[in-house]
Amino acid sequence: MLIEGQVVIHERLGDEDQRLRKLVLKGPIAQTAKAGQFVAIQVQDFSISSFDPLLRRPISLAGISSERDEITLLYRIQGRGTEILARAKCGDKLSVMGPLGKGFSLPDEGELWLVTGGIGIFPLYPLAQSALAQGLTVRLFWGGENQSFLESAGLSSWQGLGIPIHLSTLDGSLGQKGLVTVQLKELLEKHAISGGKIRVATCGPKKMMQAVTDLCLDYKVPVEVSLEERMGCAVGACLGCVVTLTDEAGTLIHKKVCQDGPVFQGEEVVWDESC
Amino acid sequence: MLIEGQVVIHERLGDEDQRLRKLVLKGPIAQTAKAGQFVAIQVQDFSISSFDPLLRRPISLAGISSERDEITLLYRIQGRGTEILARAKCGDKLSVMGPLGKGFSLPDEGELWLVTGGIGIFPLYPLAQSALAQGLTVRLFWGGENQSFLESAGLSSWQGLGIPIHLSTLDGSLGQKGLVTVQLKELLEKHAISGGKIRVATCGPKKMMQAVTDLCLDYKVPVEVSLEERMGCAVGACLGCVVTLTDEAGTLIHKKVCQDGPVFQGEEVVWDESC
Amino acid sequence: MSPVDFTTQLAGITLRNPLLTCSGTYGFGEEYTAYCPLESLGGITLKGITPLPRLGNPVPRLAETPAGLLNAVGLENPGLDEFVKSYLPKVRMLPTAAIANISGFSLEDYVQLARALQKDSGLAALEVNISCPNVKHGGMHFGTDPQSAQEVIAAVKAETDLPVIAKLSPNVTDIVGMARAVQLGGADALSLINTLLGMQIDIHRQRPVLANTFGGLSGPAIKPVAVRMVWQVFQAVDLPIIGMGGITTWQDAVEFLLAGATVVSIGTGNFVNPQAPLEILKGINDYCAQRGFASVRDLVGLAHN
Amino acid sequence: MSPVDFTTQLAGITLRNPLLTCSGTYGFGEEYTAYCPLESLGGITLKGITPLPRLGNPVPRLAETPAGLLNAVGLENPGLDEFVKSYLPKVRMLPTAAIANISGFSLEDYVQLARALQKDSGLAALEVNISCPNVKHGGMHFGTDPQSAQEVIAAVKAETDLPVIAKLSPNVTDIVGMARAVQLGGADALSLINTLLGMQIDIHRQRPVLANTFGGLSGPAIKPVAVRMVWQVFQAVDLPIIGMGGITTWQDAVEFLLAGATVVSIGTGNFVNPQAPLEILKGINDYCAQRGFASVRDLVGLAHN
Ligand SMILES: Cc1cc2nc3c(=O)[nH]c(=O)nc-3n(C[C@H](O)[C@H](O)[C@H](O)COP(=O)(O)OP(=O)(O)OC[C@H]3O[C@@H](n4cnc5c(N)ncnc54)[C@H](O)[C@@H]3O)c2cc1C
Ligand SMILES: Cc1cc2nc3c(=O)[nH]c(=O)nc-3n(C[C@H](O)[C@H](O)[C@H](O)COP(=O)(O)OP(=O)(O)OC[C@H]3O[C@@H](n4cnc5c(N)ncnc54)[C@H](O)[C@@H]3O)c2cc1C
Ligand SMILES: Cc1cc2nc3c(=O)[nH]c(=O)nc-3n(C[C@H](O)[C@H](O)[C@H](O)COP(=O)(O)O)c2cc1C
Ligand SMILES: Cc1cc2nc3c(=O)[nH]c(=O)nc-3n(C[C@H](O)[C@H](O)[C@H](O)COP(=O)(O)O)c2cc1C
Ligand code: FES
Ligand code: FES
Repeated sequence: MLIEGQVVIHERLGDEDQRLRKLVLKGPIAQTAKAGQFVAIQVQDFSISSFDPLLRRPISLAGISSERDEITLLYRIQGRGTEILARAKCGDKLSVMGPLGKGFSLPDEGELWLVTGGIGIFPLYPLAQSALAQGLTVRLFWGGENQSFLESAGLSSWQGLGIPIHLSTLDGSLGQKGLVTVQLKELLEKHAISGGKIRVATCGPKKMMQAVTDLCLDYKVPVEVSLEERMGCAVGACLGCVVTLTDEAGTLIHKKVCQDGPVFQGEEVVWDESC
Repeated sequence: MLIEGQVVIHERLGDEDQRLRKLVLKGPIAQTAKAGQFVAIQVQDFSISSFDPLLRRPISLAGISSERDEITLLYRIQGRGTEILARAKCGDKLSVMGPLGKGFSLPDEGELWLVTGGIGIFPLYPLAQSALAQGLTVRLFWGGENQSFLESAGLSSWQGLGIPIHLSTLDGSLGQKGLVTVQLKELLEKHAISGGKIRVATCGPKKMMQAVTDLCLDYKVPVEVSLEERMGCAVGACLGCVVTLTDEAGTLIHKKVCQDGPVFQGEEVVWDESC
Repeated sequence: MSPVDFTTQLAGITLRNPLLTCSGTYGFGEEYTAYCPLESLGGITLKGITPLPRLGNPVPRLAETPAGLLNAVGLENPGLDEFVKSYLPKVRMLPTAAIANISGFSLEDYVQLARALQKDSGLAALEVNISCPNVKHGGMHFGTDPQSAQEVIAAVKAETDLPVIAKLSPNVTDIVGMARAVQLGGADALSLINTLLGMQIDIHRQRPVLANTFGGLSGPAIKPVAVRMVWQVFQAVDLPIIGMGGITTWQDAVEFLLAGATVVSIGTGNFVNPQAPLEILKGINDYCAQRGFASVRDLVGLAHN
Repeated sequence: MSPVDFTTQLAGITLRNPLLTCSGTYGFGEEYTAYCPLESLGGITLKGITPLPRLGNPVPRLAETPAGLLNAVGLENPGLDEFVKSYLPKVRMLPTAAIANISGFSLEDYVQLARALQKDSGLAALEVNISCPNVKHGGMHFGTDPQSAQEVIAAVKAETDLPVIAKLSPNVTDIVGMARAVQLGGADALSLINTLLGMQIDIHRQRPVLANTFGGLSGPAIKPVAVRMVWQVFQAVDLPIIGMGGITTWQDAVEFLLAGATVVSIGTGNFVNPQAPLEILKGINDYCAQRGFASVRDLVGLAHN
């Protein structure tokens, strides 16, 4: 659907250095949304008719509250579009298309492991919420630059969920020093022995997701990955956002991040060609 | 000069129907400005890098306060650019070039008659102030759509100057019904008999200025007119804003509204070709 | 005030209204239905097809430019057979006119596509894309050489009983010459314009942004060029014109109609505002009603008077 | 960190830095001095001149478009004699290199202009505008036909001892072919690009906005087309390129350098930000310094590697 979402909250998230923002918009998108889906948002108030920047920006749903008719977007100021978006004031109306794409799927039982790096964490929170509501066990592996980043990007909210959290930072300022995949591997190893039923959902830098997928394939754990690509239409009409996958027959095919994704089965992704 | 003028006041002027705004900007432009000059203003806060709309908008100086380092712009929301401008909030910074062009000149003695229609009134207020400060007698002829317009566009400020004011409205709701030139002609006729020394300054719709110029020529009264043209550079470099004039030898020549004007001697203007 | 008449004749087909969507920006008709009901459109132009399936170019395929969009999709499409088998049955059921867009790398390609697509396919017309700038071999050739353009159109025309629309490239010195050539070839209508060839460089990576280096520029940025070409061709060539290139608002659409387009088509504008077609229809309606035009047809070419 | 070397060689002239301003957007050098000191520029290109004085087109001459500007000034200029008499003495005194821009309606016009402007005039070079799209007769012709372009450049080259820069029109099917032609004619450098031919219609008046109907499109909107042409010509033709078309920020300037321009030129960008040249120089400097480029020359064409 297309809504004129009214800005309810728009604030800095954590340290200003991290350039993160939290944007809460009022509108009926929440009613039908699920974790892993995204919106395509126009970065200027719709009452300003400017065609520069021209395109909407894809941002994941980081919070879905159907009771309050609100969605939460968490984003990093990256370039021109997000810089302009960051100037939206409470009461401004932003044109938002969504919910778009297909979200993550939840296993019927067992454990859901969330593995993420950087701001790839954002779409995972509503996923954790749904999984917990459904009685699943949830575990988080999260790697970031440093302590300031992890704290800015919402660590305390995650701690509030009461799930096991495995942190890592590049500089060792919080959690283990190094990559998130080190701890993931350790725990996959343990569980391979104990034989617990696990599914992994991952979102973050491409290299990380590729490594996570490789590990999961090694340990025969199903993994869903959330991909990014530049978008035109955001509904599957322009073929701008394709990723290369292999189908069951092993043939290379294209699927659209906006419509068929952004979540795909890890084993299908042809990493060096996609994104 | 080029300044980042900070928005000090930005408010509706009178009836919302009239779509008029008052914008006061802080910055050193006032120091060197005189009545009849204008600025070229970027309509969005300079921190938003958008090239649509691309060009600056020319707006006359409607108030010049060198003590407070402030200029006042009065404008009508006309199209896209002024609509976006109207969204600037107190504290926003707008990029402003100015003061631009050559202003009105003041006679050494005698009477200065201001003849104007619609929002052509805006640049005349600082002119009246300067003239009064210099001890000249000032008289205003002002025609507008209706009472609501005249009151919205600042009638009470003008009344505060304590000068004779001749109003006319198209619907007769205030002053005389009809065109401003009717009263002008009556008074010119009277003065032609009494022989007082008069200069006329006019700004407003082209047709009105042409009629005013014709009357002034009839009565041998010098008249300065303030012209408008679409602008590119606003400094005389692009030749976008030319008007056709006749020089002393009667040859058709072009002058630039932005640099040579916007104020020209009425008798020089070739009306059917300019603007 | 009686309602404004929107029905439009184009190359022998009757359209509900003079509003289409552009090839390559509206998929095969199913993607935008949640935002814009197809029955509100005069018709849609389908994504370009080629004889064989194509995966198109690698990503990135898109780059945003000032008021514009560069795309280098590279004609990704399921190919003729799959189109006929899997897409055409659905396309036939669409509640609006569907125009197929065909592309080729040789005269034979065009002939093969035209032969397979006849009136009984349920399509309303064939738009012949002789202008896609993204494909490295061929493509550009037909669209920039009048002689080849004429031949392609004549060949297509000989093979199909569907009305044939020639879609022209703006990347030419003489658009009127191209239009005359395809008229000689037998075109029933013209689509103006395809994208301008452009590119963008990523100054951080010091490489072209698009994997394909070059892409086609669309969107509001190119509107002045598109309006100019519609204007020139309207003056010189007696064929109905489908105007496109940057149409995003109803004012844009009216501008194209006044310039001489019988029909207008929305491409990149859909990405900006997926309800653009609806807003444009309403805007045209109000524009006509307020000025006393009984029919949208009365606007066509009016700015030439 | 040692300072970045900005000196640039172009067609035998040494420029303080690779930043010029475009013909027609910077008058004869005196208009912008309050915003941008001329000694900070590599040079300025003067408003185009013709043998006889011209009043140019009626107003409106300008129309704003999405991220672009249409102009139809129509080569208003004082004419050769008045230029030599009243402007040249001042131009000689300018604290930066001055390039004259010459336009004509016949080969003889160009010859006459070139003959009058030699090294002893104090000019740094002649830019030959074979591309102004605003003039109804001629103008367009030289700029879109390779043969004529070559002849004009050869004729100019034969008459003057100044370096000759050929300024090409983007309104052609094959920009590389045009570049090759003027190289054969003896051009010492190329200016790429002039404006794209466009127009706008006022939907209220139902008439073209510009009195001249057509105008030249400049500004950020055309940047992707300009970068593409610079890229293509850099690959195919061994002549230094002055890149222009939409440069407004330092990022734009770097984009043109990476695409293959030896020098960049700011036109419409000055209108948007009269201090654009200063900001661009600072930006290029920081870009080079941060990435360890000792000279701006190291950036030229780098994105081709
Ligand atoms: C499905 C999806 C979900 C996303 N969710 C989030 C999120 O929740 N939080 C967040 O901070 N970011 C998210 N992103 C990335 C976000 O879309 C980009 O950071 C943003 O578009 C950058 O725009 P810009 O104008 O600031 O940057 P610029 O670099 O100036 O953008 C220029 C162009 O590149 C595109 N672009 C730039 N970076 C990306 C990117 N990483 N992916 C896709 N297109 C890009 C822009 O859309 C634009 O068209 C998501 C991207 C996708 C595809
Ligand atoms: C010297 C001068 C002084 C002016 N002073 C004032 C003033 O004090 N108050 C006020 O309300 N208006 C003034 N104007 C008119 C004002 O510039 C236009 O109303 C404004 O540019 C409209 O911009 P827009 O984007 O809202 O309208 P649009 O119509 O969308 O503008 C489109 C383009 O047309 C140009 N344009 C539109 N109308 C005019 C016009 N009348 N004159 C010149 N260019 C125009 C714009 O600059 C822009 O490039 C002045 C104009 C000039 C030339
Ligand atoms: C993503 C994308 C894909 C396109 N694919 C095709 C195509 O397959 N065939 C074709 O003839 N034109 C194609 N075009 C060109 C459009 O149909 C249209 O001519 C052009 O974009 C100008 O219109 P616009 O500015 O409204 O988008 C494509 C354009 C875009 C943006
Ligand atoms: C108002 C205006 C006048 C111009 N006059 C000339 C001219 O006299 N001679 C010429 O060769 N180019 C002329 N041009 C073209 C510019 O020099 C330049 O090639 C073009 O505008 C593209 O650069 P830009 O996008 O940076 O403006 C003119 C451009 C503008 C906007
Ligand atoms: S963005 Fe258009 S298909 Fe995905
Ligand atoms: S606006 Fe450029 S000369 Fe006046």
